[in-house]
Amino acid sequence: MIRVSDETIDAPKALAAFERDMSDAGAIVSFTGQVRPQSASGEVSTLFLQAYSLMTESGIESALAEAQRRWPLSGVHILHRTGEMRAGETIVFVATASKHRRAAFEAADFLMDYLKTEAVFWKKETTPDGATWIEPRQGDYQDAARWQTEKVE
Amino acid sequence: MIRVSDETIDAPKALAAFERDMSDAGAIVSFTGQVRPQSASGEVSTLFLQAYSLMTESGIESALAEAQRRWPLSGVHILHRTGEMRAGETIVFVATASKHRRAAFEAADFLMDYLKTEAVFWKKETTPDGATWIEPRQGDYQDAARWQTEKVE
Amino acid sequence: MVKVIYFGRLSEVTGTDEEVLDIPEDVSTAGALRHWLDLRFEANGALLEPTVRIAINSKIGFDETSLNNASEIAFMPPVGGG
Amino acid sequence: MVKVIYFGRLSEVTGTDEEVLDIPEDVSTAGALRHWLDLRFEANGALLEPTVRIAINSKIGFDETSLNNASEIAFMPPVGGG
Repeated sequence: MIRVSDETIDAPKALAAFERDMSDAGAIVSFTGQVRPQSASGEVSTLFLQAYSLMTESGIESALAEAQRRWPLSGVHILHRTGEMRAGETIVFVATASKHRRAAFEAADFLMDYLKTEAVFWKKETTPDGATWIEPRQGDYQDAARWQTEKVE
Repeated sequence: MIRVSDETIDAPKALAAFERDMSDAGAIVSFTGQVRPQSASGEVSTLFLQAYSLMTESGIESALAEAQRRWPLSGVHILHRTGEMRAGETIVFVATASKHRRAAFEAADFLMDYLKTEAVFWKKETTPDGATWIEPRQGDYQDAARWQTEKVE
Repeated sequence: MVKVIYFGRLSEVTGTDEEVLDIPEDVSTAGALRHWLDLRFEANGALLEPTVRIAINSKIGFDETSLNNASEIAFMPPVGGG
Repeated sequence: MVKVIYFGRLSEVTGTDEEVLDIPEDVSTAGALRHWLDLRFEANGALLEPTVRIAINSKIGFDETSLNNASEIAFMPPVGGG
């Protein structure tokens, strides 16, 4: 399940629902990404995320299909926030379930790399210095590039 | 925080408490391991886990210290069940928090490898064929061995 | 009439998130539209940067892509994930 | 008097999870205790297997480790995680 919306994300509640559905899987990994109170440019009062709905969702769907091709997954749950958020609020929640814990870990890691580097989002950070659109960081691209060179079991 | 006990584990509730404490971290990874309804020897009616309290806990503490040495972690939460469990019940819950999502993923993965291969537990599975003590599997040792050879960033 | 959307920092260059435009007939490709709008907004090349991609009806286009049947055109600066 | 614990499948060999024992004076090392108990339970070597470790007061010992001051001794088959 993929949801991209400006609704608040309740990660523990999402995990509870996912675990109920996936009670046969054995291994469940979740990732919660929250707005950090500090960024390179100081204290963050708000983060604004903009999506281009159809393109953002179809991009995530492709990444999900790729994850399902690479790993034996029982299920995946992806929630992504858009709009304005404050420090501590959840931006993204990804949960993966598999019979194999290695598959659950690697698929969650892979999906997060996609969501943090290639997904169709634009990001504006407001600090005491004002509002700035954040451009992609080099480190993020390196994370995503891992999946092209690494041998995947 | 480490807890080894025969109390039921409510993973989403544990995640909620952990996320409240770690609201500055940015990246939170959780792993939930549940009793699988099927094993190599058939349908599992119960799984029984035995710990040797002091040794089990000090072993987990050492693994946690090692994880904290290797990765910049804001916090770690480990819950491990003992006693008798049924299919679908949670055996283990591990959550890690860090400013860096790579650190959170790798530390959770590392701790799970320890808990699933080296931790001081003995495991008895009851299937229609009767009760069997489960000996360590080769694949589990291979997972744990990754951390000796792999370059850790 | 075509809806044109400016994502991310481009909305600050153009002063608008989106607008509905009557595009002149001789502006018939995505590349021509870039130039026409860059002049119109006095954007000093911000809409011409090669890292700024254009989507036509939610599909990535190129400078030579025709605007025939375009109902929604988006100018997309580099995406950086969420 | 010493508490002796048999973990995992060893409890099926010995028929008990734990017991309190009066260990003879000449059984003064962990290795001697292995042999004495293996005979006592007619365990056919199950307590002698090198993969079965002995913990004395919650610390791993070796065959030559003395049982002086031992208040709790555990026989531990290979651990396999949870």
